Amino acid sequence: MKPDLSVVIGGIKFKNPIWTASGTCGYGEELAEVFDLSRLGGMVTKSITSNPREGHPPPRTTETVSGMLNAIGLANVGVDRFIKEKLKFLERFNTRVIVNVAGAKLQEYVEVCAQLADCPRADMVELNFSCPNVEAGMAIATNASLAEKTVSEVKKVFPRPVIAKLSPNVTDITQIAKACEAGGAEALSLINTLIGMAVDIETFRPRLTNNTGGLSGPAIKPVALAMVHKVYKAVKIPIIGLGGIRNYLDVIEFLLCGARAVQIGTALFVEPETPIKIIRDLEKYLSRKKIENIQELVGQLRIY
Amino acid sequence: MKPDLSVVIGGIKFKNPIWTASGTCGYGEELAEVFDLSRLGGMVTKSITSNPREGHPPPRTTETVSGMLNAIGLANVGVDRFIKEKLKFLERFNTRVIVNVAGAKLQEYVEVCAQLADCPRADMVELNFSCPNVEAGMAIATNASLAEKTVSEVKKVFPRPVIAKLSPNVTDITQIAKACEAGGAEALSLINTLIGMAVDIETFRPRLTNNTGGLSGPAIKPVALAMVHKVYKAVKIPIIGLGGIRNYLDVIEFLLCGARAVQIGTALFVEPETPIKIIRDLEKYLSRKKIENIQELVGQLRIY
Amino acid sequence: MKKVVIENAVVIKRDRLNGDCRSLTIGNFPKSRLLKPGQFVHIRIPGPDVYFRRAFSVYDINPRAKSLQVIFKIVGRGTALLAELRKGDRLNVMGPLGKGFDFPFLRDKVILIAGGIGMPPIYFLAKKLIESKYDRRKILFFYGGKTKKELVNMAHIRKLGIKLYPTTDNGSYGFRGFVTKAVREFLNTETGQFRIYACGPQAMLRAVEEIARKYSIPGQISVEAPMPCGMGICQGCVLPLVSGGYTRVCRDGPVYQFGEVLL
Amino acid sequence: MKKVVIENAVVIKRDRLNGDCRSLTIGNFPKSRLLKPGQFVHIRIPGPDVYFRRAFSVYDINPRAKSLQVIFKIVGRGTALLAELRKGDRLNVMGPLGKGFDFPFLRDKVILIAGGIGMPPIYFLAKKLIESKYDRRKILFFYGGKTKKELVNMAHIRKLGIKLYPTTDNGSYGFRGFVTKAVREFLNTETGQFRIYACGPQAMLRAVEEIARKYSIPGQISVEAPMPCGMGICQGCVLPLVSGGYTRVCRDGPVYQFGEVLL
Ligand SMILES: Cc1cc2nc3c(=O)[nH]c(=O)nc-3n(C[C@H](O)[C@H](O)[C@H](O)COP(=O)(O)OP(=O)(O)OC[C@H]3O[C@@H](n4cnc5c(N)ncnc54)[C@H](O)[C@@H]3O)c2cc1C
Ligand SMILES: Cc1cc2nc3c(=O)[nH]c(=O)nc-3n(C[C@H](O)[C@H](O)[C@H](O)COP(=O)(O)OP(=O)(O)OC[C@H]3O[C@@H](n4cnc5c(N)ncnc54)[C@H](O)[C@@H]3O)c2cc1C
Ligand SMILES: Cc1cc2nc3c(=O)[nH]c(=O)nc-3n(C[C@H](O)[C@H](O)[C@H](O)COP(=O)(O)O)c2cc1C
Ligand SMILES: Cc1cc2nc3c(=O)[nH]c(=O)nc-3n(C[C@H](O)[C@H](O)[C@H](O)COP(=O)(O)O)c2cc1C
Ligand code: FES
Ligand code: FES
Repeated sequence: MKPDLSVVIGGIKFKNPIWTASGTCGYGEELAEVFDLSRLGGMVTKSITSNPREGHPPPRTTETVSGMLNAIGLANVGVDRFIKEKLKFLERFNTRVIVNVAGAKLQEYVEVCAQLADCPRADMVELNFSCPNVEAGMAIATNASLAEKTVSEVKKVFPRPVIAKLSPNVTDITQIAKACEAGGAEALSLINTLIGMAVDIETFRPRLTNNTGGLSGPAIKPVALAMVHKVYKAVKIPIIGLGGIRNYLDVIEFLLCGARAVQIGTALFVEPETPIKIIRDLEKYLSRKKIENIQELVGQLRIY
Repeated sequence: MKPDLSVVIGGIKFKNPIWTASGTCGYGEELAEVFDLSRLGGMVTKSITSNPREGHPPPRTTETVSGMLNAIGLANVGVDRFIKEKLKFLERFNTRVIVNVAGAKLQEYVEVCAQLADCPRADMVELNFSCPNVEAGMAIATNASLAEKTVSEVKKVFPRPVIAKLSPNVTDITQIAKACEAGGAEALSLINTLIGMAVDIETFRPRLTNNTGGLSGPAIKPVALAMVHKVYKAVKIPIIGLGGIRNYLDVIEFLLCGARAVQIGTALFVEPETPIKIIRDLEKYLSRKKIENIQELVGQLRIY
Repeated sequence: MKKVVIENAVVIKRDRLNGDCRSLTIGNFPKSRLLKPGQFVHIRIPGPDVYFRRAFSVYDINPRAKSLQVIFKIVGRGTALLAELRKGDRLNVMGPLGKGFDFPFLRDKVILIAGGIGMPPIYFLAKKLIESKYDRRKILFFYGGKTKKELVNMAHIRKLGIKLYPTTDNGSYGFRGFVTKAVREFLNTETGQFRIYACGPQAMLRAVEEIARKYSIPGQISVEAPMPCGMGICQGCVLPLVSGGYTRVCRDGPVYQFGEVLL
Repeated sequence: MKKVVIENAVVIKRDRLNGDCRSLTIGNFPKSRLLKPGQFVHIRIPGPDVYFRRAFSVYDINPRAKSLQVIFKIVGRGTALLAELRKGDRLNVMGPLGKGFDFPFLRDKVILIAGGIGMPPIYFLAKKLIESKYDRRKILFFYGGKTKKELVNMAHIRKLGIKLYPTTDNGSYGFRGFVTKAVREFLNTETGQFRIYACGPQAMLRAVEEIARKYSIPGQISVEAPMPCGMGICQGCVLPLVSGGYTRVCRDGPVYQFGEVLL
C-alpha cells in the first residue's frame, strides 16, 4: 500500500508536506520548465508588496560556505500584476498556492491581503515578518505585540488561513510565535534567513550592495531545527519548517522536531528537482519503515 | 621590511592578532605537540569554573554541513587545578594567555577571577557570557544589565584587562556590547556559537544528549562578520572576532569589519596548524600590499 | 513549455589549453543538439566549498555523440576543481539556459569580437553560421588576448576557414593592441552592411558598443554575472537596464542588443 | 614533547576487498615507522559534506617506503568518498595518535580477537609481535564476521603463520557462531597463562570482557568514538570510565585495560 503523504494545515489538505519556499521559486513560471508543479504539496510565491519593487542594485547575492547570502530587496511585480498574471498562470496547476506578503508597515500587509481575499487561487497567505533586507523589515519580526496586531488585522480581511513567517534573528523566537498564535495565525513557518555579511578583501567592500544579507542553505539547518523544536513545544498551531533542506533525511529531521510540512528554498537553485526527489524518497522511506501516514512522524523526537 | 603584525588590546601588546579560541585549544598541552605555542599572538584557554566539571554525557559533538555542534558542558579541571597545573605548563611559552571564565551566576565569575588575579600568567580574562550548553548559560548573555554588573564586579577583583565574550543568539547584540563596555570591559570577543540541533532519524533522538548544542565552523562565518561589524559601529573598545575562520582571507574579512584580533576555533580540529599558516600568509599579504602594520586594516570596510 | 534538461553527464575528454585554460568535452547529455550559440550550461562542480553551479557558454556540440564542449579559464575555487576532473568523472549539467544570439541577415558582413575567455560563444556562433550556409568570406573573427598565451584553440578557429584577426595587447602575436582597436582600424577601411557580435570583459564590451554607436552598426553582446540559479528565479544575476529597472542575465540574457544594458 | 605529524600524503595503492571493505596504501608519510599497533591516523577526506577528519587504525606500515596501510569499511559519506580515491590522489594524514597496545609477557599465550572491521589493529599487533620475536605458536587469532564476506585479507593473515580461527555468525566459513563463543570453547579446553587483545563492535567487546573476568585473563580492548579533533583537545570523543568521570578515547585510548571503560 502506498503511504499517505498528505497533511492538513489550517483545515486545508496538502497532497504532501513538500512546499517550495518564498523567493526561491519565483512565481512558478521558471520552475515549471523543470518539473510539473502539480507534484508539489504547496508553493509559496515570492514576497509581494502593494507596489512593484525593483530591488537592490547588484551584487545581490554571494556564495558562502555551504550557503548563500541574498539581499534581493523584495524585488517583485506588485500585487496588481501578481494577481492578473502570476496567480492566473498558477491556475493550471493542481497544487496549493500560498502567497507570501511583505510590507513596510502593518497597513501594507492588510491592503495586500485584502486584495488577495477575492482570489480563490490564493489558498493561504504567508506574512513575511522577517525580511532582513529592507529598512523596516525587522520591526515586526522582533516586536511581539506588533506581530500579533498585524496577524489579527490581516485575519479580518483575509478569509482563508494565515501563516506567519518568523525571523531567527531574535533572542526568543517563542515569544513572537506565541504572539502570532494569539493573533489568530493558523500556522507558523520558520526560519527565514540569518543576518550575515561577506567582504571582498580586494576592494574592501561588502559583497552585497545592501552591506548585509540573509544567510540560507545547508549551513543554517541546525539553527532552523533547534528553533522549530523550541516553537513546537511552545505553540499549538502547526509549524512549517525550513532552512537548509536538501534531501528527505533533512525533511524527516524537521518533521521529528515538530514541523508538519516543510519548504525547500535555496536547494532549488542548486538542484531544481529537489522536491520531486524528496517526495519519491519519502514514499520509499515510509514504505520501508511501514509508516502509513507521514503525520505520524511529526514531533516524534525523543529528547533526552 | 617585514610587516608589523602586532596589535595592542587593553594596553597589552600581542605579537600578532591570531589567537586560539576557548574550548578549541584545551589548555595548550595537546596543541603544543603540533606547533610552538610561542608563535601565537594569544591563547584563550578552555572555560574554567570554580569547581571541576565532568561535562555532559556523550555524544557531545556532531558534524554538520561545514560545521559542528557541540555540547561539551563546560568540562574543565576547575580553577584550582587550572592554576596549579595548566597555567604552570603555559609559563614556558612566550604568548599571551587569556583565561576564559564561566559561571553559573555572577558570584562564580567574581570568585574565579579573584583567584586568577594573583596569577600573572593570566594576562587577561575572557568572560564567557554565552555558553548555550549549560542551564544558566544564557542568562547573562541576553541580559544587558546583568552583563554590565558582572563585568564591573569582575573589574573590581581582577587587575588586568577583562574581555566579555558575547552570544550571537540575541535580537540586538549591540545592547549587550554597550552594556559590557559601560561595565568597564577592555574588549569584546564575538561570536560564541549559535544554538542548533541535529537529529538521528534512525533512533528519533537528538544527536547530542544535551538535545541542543552550539554551532561553530565555516557555516557561521557570515553571521559572525555581520555581528562584528554591527558591534564595531556601536562601541569604542576593541573587538576580537571569531566564527568559522579557516585562513588568512577570513582573517582579513574580520579585520576589515572591525576586529583588532581574531580567534581560531573549530578549524584547529580539522587543521591544527591553521594559526601558523595564517600568520605566514598574513605576512605575505601585507608585504604584497605594502601595508606596514596590520592595524591599518581594522575597520577599513567601505560600506555602501 | 520550454524544458530545461538536468543530466548526470560525464567527462569524456579533457584538454589542457594554453595558460590557465582548459577544455572539457562532456558526454551523456542527450539534448546537446538543443544548445544554441550564446546559450550556456550550468554545471554543478563536485567538491568542498563550491555551493552554486557555475555557468559556462557552450563552445561546441556533437549531437550524435550526445556531447558538448566548454572551454574555461581557472579563476577561482570552482574552475580549479573543474580542471581536476578526469575522464569518466560525473558532473551534473543543466541546460540549455539563457537566450542565444539572433542570427544576422544573410547579406550582413559579420564581425565577431572575442576577448579572452569570451571566445567560446563567439566560436560556436561562427561555426553555426557556417553550418547555416552563411558566406565564410563575410565572417570576420577578431580575437584578442593580453598575450599569445591567452589565445586558445587558434588551430580550431582557423579550420572554420573564416578571416581571423588575432590581437594581443603586447603584440606578442598578431595585431598589437586591444582587439577593439583592431576592429576600429578595420572599419575605417571597409564598407558594407555590418553586424557585430561580441563577448569579453566589460571594458571591451563598452568599447564595442561605442564603436557600434559611432559606425551605426547593430549587434549583440553576451555579458556575465554571478548566477545562483541560472534559470531566472532568484533575481541574483541582475544588471541595470538603460531603460530603467533590472534584467536577469541568466534568463533575459546573457545576450543583449547593443545599448540595452548599462555596462 | 611528543610530536604529531601532519602530512600531505598520497594514495599509492587501493584495493577492493570483500564486500564494502577497501584497502588504502598511503605514501609520503615519512614518519610511518612511528606508528604502533592500536594507534590510529586521522585522515582528512577531500569532498563535500565531510568536515571532520576520520579515524582509522593502522593496519600495516612500510617504513622504508614511508607508507602505511589502512583497511576500512564504507559506512557513510566519508568512507564512501575515501573509497573513490585513486592512485596519485592527495590526502592529508595526521598521526600517530592515541595509545597503542601494551605488549604481553613473552611467556603469555596471546589471544587476539577481531570482530568485523575491528581486524586492522589486531592484525598489526600480531605482525609486530612476530617481528619482536614472540613465539608464533603462542599467538591465536580469532577473527569473526557475520558472513564469509566480512572476513577480509585472510590470505594476508595466514601468512603470519599463526593459528587462525575464523568464525562466521551463519557458519558460511570456519566456526559457526559469534567469535566470542569460539574463544569461550577454546578456553574451556586449553590451559596456560593467557593475555587477550580485542577490537570489534561494542557488544563483542562486552562479551570479551565477560570472558576475561570469568577466566581471570588480563588484556586490552580498542574502542571507537566519533572524533572531532583526534588529539585530546575537544573532549568530544569521551566515554564514561568505570571509576567515574570520562576518558578521551582519542588520547587516553583508544586502547584500554579490561574493566576501565563503561561499555
Ligand atoms: C553566461 C555565462 C557564461 C560563461 N561562460 C564562460 C566560459 O565559457 N568560460 C569561462 O571560463 N567562464 C565563463 N563564465 C564565467 C564563469 O562562470 C566563472 O569564471 C566561474 O563561475 C568562476 O567560478 P570559480 O568558482 O572558479 O570562481 P570564484 O571567484 O571562486 O567564484 C566565486 C563566486 O563568484 C561567482 N562568479 C565570480 N565571477 C563570476 C563571473 N565572471 N561570472 C559568473 N559568476 C562569477 C561564482 O559563480 C561564484 O559564486 C561564464 C559566465 C556566465 C554568467
Ligand atoms: C580509533 C579509531 C579507529 C578506527 N579504525 C577504523 C578502521 O581501521 N577501519 C574502519 O573501517 N573504521 C575505523 N574506525 C571507524 C571509522 O572512523 C568510521 O567508520 C568513520 O569515521 C565513518 O565515517 P563516515 O563519514 O563514512 O560515516 P558517517 O556515519 O557519515 O560519519 C558521520 C560522523 O559520525 C562519526 N562516526 C560515526 N561512526 C563512527 C565510529 N564508529 N567511529 C568513529 N566515528 C564515527 C564520523 O566521524 C562523522 O563525524 C575507527 C574509529 C576510531 C575512533
Ligand atoms: C534569493 C532568496 C530570496 C528570498 N526571498 C524571500 C522572500 O521574498 N520572502 C520570504 O519570506 N523569504 C525569502 N527568502 C527566504 C527563504 O524563503 C527561506 O526562508 C530561507 O532561504 C531559508 O531556507 P533555505 O535554507 O532552504 O533557503 C529568500 C531566500 C533566498 C535565498
Ligand atoms: C568543542 C567546542 C568547545 C567550546 N568550548 C568553549 C568554552 O569552553 N568557552 C567558550 O567561551 N567558548 C567555547 N567554544 C566556542 C568557541 O570558542 C568559538 O566561540 C566558536 O566555536 C566559534 O568559533 P569557530 O567557528 O572558529 O569555532 C567552544 C567551541 C567548540 C567547537
Ligand atoms: S541566476 Fe537566478 S535569476 Fe539569474
Ligand atoms: S576527538 Fe577531540 S578530544 Fe578526542
